[in-house]
Amino acid sequence: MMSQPTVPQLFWVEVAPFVVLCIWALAIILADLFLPAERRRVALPLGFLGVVLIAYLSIQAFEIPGNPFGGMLTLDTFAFFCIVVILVGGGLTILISPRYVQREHIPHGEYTALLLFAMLGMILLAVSNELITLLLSLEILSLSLYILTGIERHNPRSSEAALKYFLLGAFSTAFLIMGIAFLYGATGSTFLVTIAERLPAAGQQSALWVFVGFGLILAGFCFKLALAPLHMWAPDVYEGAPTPITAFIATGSKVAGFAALWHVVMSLADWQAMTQNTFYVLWIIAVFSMVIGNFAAIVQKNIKRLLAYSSIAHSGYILITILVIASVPAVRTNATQALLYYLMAYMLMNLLAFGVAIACGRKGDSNIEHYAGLARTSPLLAAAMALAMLSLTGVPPTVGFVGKFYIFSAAIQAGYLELAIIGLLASVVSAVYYLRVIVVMYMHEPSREAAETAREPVGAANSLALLVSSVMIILLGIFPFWFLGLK
Amino acid sequence: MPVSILYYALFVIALGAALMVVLSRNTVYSAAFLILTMLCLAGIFLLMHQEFVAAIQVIVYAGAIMVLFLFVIMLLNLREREILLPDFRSLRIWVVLLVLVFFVQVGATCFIVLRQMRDVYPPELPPDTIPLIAKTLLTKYLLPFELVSVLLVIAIIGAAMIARHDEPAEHSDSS
Amino acid sequence: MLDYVWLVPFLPGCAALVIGLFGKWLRTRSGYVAIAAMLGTIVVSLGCFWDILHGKGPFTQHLFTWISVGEFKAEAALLVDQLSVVMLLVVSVVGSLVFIYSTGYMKGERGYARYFAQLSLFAFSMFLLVLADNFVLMFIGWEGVGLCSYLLIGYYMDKTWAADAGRKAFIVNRIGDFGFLLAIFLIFWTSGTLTFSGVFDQAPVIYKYGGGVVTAITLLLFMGAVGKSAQIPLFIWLPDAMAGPTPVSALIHAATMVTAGVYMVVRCNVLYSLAPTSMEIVAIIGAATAFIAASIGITQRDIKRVLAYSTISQLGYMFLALGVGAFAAGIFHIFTHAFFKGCLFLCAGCVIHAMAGDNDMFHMGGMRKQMKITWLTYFAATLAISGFPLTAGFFSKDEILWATFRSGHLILWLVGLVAAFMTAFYMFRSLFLTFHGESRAPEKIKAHIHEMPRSMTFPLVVLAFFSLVAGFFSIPKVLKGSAWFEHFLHPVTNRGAEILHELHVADPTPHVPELELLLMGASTLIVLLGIAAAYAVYIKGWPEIPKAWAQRFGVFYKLSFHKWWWDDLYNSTFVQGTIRLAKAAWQFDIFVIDGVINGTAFMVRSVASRLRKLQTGQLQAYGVGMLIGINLIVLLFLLTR
Amino acid sequence: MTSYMINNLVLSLAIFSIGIIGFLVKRNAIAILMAIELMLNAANLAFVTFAYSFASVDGTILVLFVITVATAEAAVGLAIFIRIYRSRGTIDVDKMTTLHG
Repeated sequence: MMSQPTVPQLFWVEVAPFVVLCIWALAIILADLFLPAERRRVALPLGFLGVVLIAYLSIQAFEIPGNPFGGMLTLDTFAFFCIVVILVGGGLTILISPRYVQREHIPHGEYTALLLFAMLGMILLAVSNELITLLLSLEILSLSLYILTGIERHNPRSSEAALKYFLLGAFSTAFLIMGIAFLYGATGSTFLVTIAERLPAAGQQSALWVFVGFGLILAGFCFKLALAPLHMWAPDVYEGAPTPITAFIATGSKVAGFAALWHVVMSLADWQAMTQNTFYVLWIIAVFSMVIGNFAAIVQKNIKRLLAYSSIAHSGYILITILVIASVPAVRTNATQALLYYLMAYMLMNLLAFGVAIACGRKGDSNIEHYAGLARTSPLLAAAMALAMLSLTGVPPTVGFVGKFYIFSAAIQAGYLELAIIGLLASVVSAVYYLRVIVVMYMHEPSREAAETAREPVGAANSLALLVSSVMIILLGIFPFWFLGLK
Repeated sequence: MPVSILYYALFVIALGAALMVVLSRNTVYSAAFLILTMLCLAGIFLLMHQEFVAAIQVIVYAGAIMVLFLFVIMLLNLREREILLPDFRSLRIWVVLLVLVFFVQVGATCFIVLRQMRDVYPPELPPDTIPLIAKTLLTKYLLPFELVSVLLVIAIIGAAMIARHDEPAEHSDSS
Repeated sequence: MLDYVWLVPFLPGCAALVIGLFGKWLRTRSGYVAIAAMLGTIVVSLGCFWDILHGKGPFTQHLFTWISVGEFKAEAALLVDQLSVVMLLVVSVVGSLVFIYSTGYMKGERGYARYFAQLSLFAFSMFLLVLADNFVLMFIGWEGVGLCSYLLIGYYMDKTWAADAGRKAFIVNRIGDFGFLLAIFLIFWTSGTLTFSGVFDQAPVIYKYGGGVVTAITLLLFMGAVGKSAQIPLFIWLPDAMAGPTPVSALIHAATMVTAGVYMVVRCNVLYSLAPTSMEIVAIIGAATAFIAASIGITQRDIKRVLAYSTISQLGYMFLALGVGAFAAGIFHIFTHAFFKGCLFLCAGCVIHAMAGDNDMFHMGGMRKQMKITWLTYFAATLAISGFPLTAGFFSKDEILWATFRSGHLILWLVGLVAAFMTAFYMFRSLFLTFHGESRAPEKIKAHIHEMPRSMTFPLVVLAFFSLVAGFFSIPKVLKGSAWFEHFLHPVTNRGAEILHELHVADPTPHVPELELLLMGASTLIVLLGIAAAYAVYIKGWPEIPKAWAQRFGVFYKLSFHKWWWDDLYNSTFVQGTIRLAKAAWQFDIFVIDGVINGTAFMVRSVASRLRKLQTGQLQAYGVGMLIGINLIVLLFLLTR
Repeated sequence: MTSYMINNLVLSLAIFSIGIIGFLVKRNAIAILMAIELMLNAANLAFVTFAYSFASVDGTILVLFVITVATAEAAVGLAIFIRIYRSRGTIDVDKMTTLHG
């Protein structure tokens, strides 16, 4: 009655990125133990080297699409793009870190290793095609981020953010696990492919469990992605966490989360019982996120909180593509393209903004008023920040505009004209607070803090990160096919 | 039937203990009731012939995790008596209502689904499942098995680093 | 030459990049880089014009596929046809002259290189807007010019009010852009494509004449145009935009960017022809803007604000032309307006320079003695804008008024006529106050007044020359001319009319040459009246008016006899009335538009602070929020099953 | 004969709900973590029940993974609590409202 399980056949090249990433992170921890104290800051450059190596290995691994570990992972084109985005994000995060890590006395080795572990979780999340692997990847990612959030041990705000993030995260994970249990109970499998196969048969008896299970899993993802009714942790955690980690939480974990959500939705969406009506939940969540995110951002005084709310709104925009993918199969390809492109765009814009915030912030202090007159004292930083804000607003020819255009046109093709209109209105509202940052930087008298910023060197790595992301924001805005034509 | 009597006894005790975890004001008592809940659940697992999970439940959960909890409770010397949130005095009814909504809607689906399944009998498991579990774990579930080790490594590194006392030497090495 | 049209946006784009990157090293040489690029664009534009003139167009150049979503593709493609080539010429010529002028005007200013980088970026965006072959690319140019405009408005960042001006401009324009984007999405939704040719070819098939969809699309497009071209009710940002350097006002806020809305409507004339309601609204808003802005212009003291209101008013004329279906006339007015308004602004720049930065006309006077060239060019341009016979403005404005009359909009024609009177009055008022009479400047500044260097006067002379003669491109048939301009644009601007003709909804009105001549005479008369009134008030001074009338114009002697009547009429109806109207318009502006914007902002803010109160920082409050969300998700899943 | 399933699932959901209530009304961070452990245990019970109904060892194995997740979370969580206790002298979540707005 039960077949003897066999050892899944493994190709080294297919699993190399994951294995090497893991070993690399451990090696950095070990090296940190044995290195003398003054040499320990080599960890971050080593970490960057690791990211480059993984990028190379990933390209190798994705040469041929495959399903290592008996179908638990799936190395398809979609995952490839997500991994590219994650690696770019991770690389840029490491680049913007050194001065912050130095300034706040964060242990280099642990910081880098945990960052790499978090990236491992993200990459696995993007390729996992099985619910338990997905859960474990999510946990690898989340635990690393909980710890990284609280890594500024001398800063009580950092610990408080870690506490909130951890408790609420564990709370949402419990729902996610319950959801997996119900999905398993309805279909008898945790492999998404098998679930999709068994749904029509199982659906007759236990359709309700599929819905409950999917609903709970969706709720878990909504937490990770900071989508509207489950977004409330985000501003507090973003404010309290070390700024490079905030950037990483805001970008990487969202990219990975959306990738995983895409996999789950794709396995369920073709099931007969899932009509277009079913996914109106996503419609409501998207609208909530866009409205709440954009409105609440207007009254924020802290740049990190502002970006937190803006990231909630952007999650709402991105969720539109998931809605389209789930409910209108005809537009699925376009919407997937829109999703991938927007994830890249979102990553670049946010990392640029946070990169400038790190260069300007002193001791975790990031009041918008401190950016006053930055254009006079450090014009390049101000220009970079302005570019990020314009791109977030969606002004052409930046990636932000092209990304929004992709998303809204996919929505229109799918017949969600009203969503496109709401999204557009929301982005008109968003112009108010993004613009405020620009106005403060360009048209106010320089503040004491801005003058101090000008005296401090930005640092070579951070400058490189800012340059790369600025150039990419403009170039990918003018030539979007460069990214979408990668594969 | 003694088995069903035993089952219902475990059911009631588990439920009561779970309630007491929330209701008891002393954190140590809460932990003890949590252990009791876990033991009852292990008993229920045993009744379903899931001996391995039951064993793990007792050894790892009740034995290891809860000891860790108790250890931390003692370490932090939490003498102050746990009181419920003051803000939630008035909101408690809403909290209970929300949870009831959750319970009712998910529970109702279980009733509806299972009513259609009346005739389905659980198939028999092979008598000796542990070798099969071991084999499946290391073949089909090899990847999650490895990932779990990564997860534990992260937890260890993180816990050690966050909870570590700040030594005076640390300031000098990072400056 | 058509194959090289990509050079037109490319050259200023490169200049912007080079100056942006190496501005510190280039310093004053950055001006020459920018000018060289602009001169290059003139050459290419002329070449394109030559080819189009010889029947080679319309020509589309595909650069690359910019966005492709499934079967829908947004190409980065440039379209050269009669319409775009005219705009190319205007932008490149006026642009080059303003660039040259700027080297003198901005000499010694901080951020010289930055200024030229932004100006080149503006030229790049404007060319992109004009040459775009689809709505998306046009929108990019549209946003680009907007962005450069805000950057340049905020150029003097020391002035705190410049910040508010820039911000106001940005938000007002975002409202317009929202409409534009929505229109783009609606077009895409209904037609599945966004290229101009694709949409316009399909338009008669997919859009019912006067149908709701096409009306919505055109109104939304017009919303974008209203924002960008500063029409009622979104015109508030333009006068404030005068905070920027004067050459910027000349180029962006007078000659080119603000006409983008007009250009866009003409580009979409097929759609507008299918939506008579929208046309009517365009015409009414255009006429109302022309009138109200002119009436506000009469009472302004700041020379740049007078010119700003006159720009708004002239843009109103253009929209009036479009609204009554005279698309070619609208473009012709863009063409002539670019020259005389550019000239006026540059002259104003010279004057302000001479006055050491003082804009107030009541501090000026008598400057014609020291600034001969400026005075003469300002005079020429003033004649043109007032519509003095045989100047450029005469032909273009007259064509608009005639078209309005002919299409049966008698009231709008009257409004336009009154606005023409006011235009003549306030423009000559500014001329007289600035250049004639006795100097009212403080001694220290009086000594400082001098003619500007050649780099600044040369563009004035060129522009003044064009202001006088540009009208001869399109002498109406009734004056034995060929109406060449209209003829040239005919393939583009007449497509809407052709479609209407095919649909048998248009009824061509008979052409009555005598009537046209009569109307021309009427408008000439009213312009002369306006000039005379200004002369009487500001040169002769009020008490001597009767004598002046009697001596200079025998014809008006009888009129002057009724001094009390004229006096009363002027005082009680005209002066008071205008002032009241201007005030009312301002009130409308401040209380209604600002009120709406501020009110919305207030509402948003109060919602936001309420949202903020929810964010107590208390862990379990967030947990309750999460539980509500989870319940909602599961419940909705179960309900919608 | 599905009564074992309905009983188990009801018990599982009941314990899960009690866990939610515990999460929402407790003040002590450790007690909150214990409430989360309750929820995870409830999920385990559901897993085991389903595994039993399919007579498959997969469900059993899934439970092992969930238990490990709970372990790792507990370790990290308790470490964070210790850190907070050191800096503030309390792990009362009601007092952790520095970040808000």
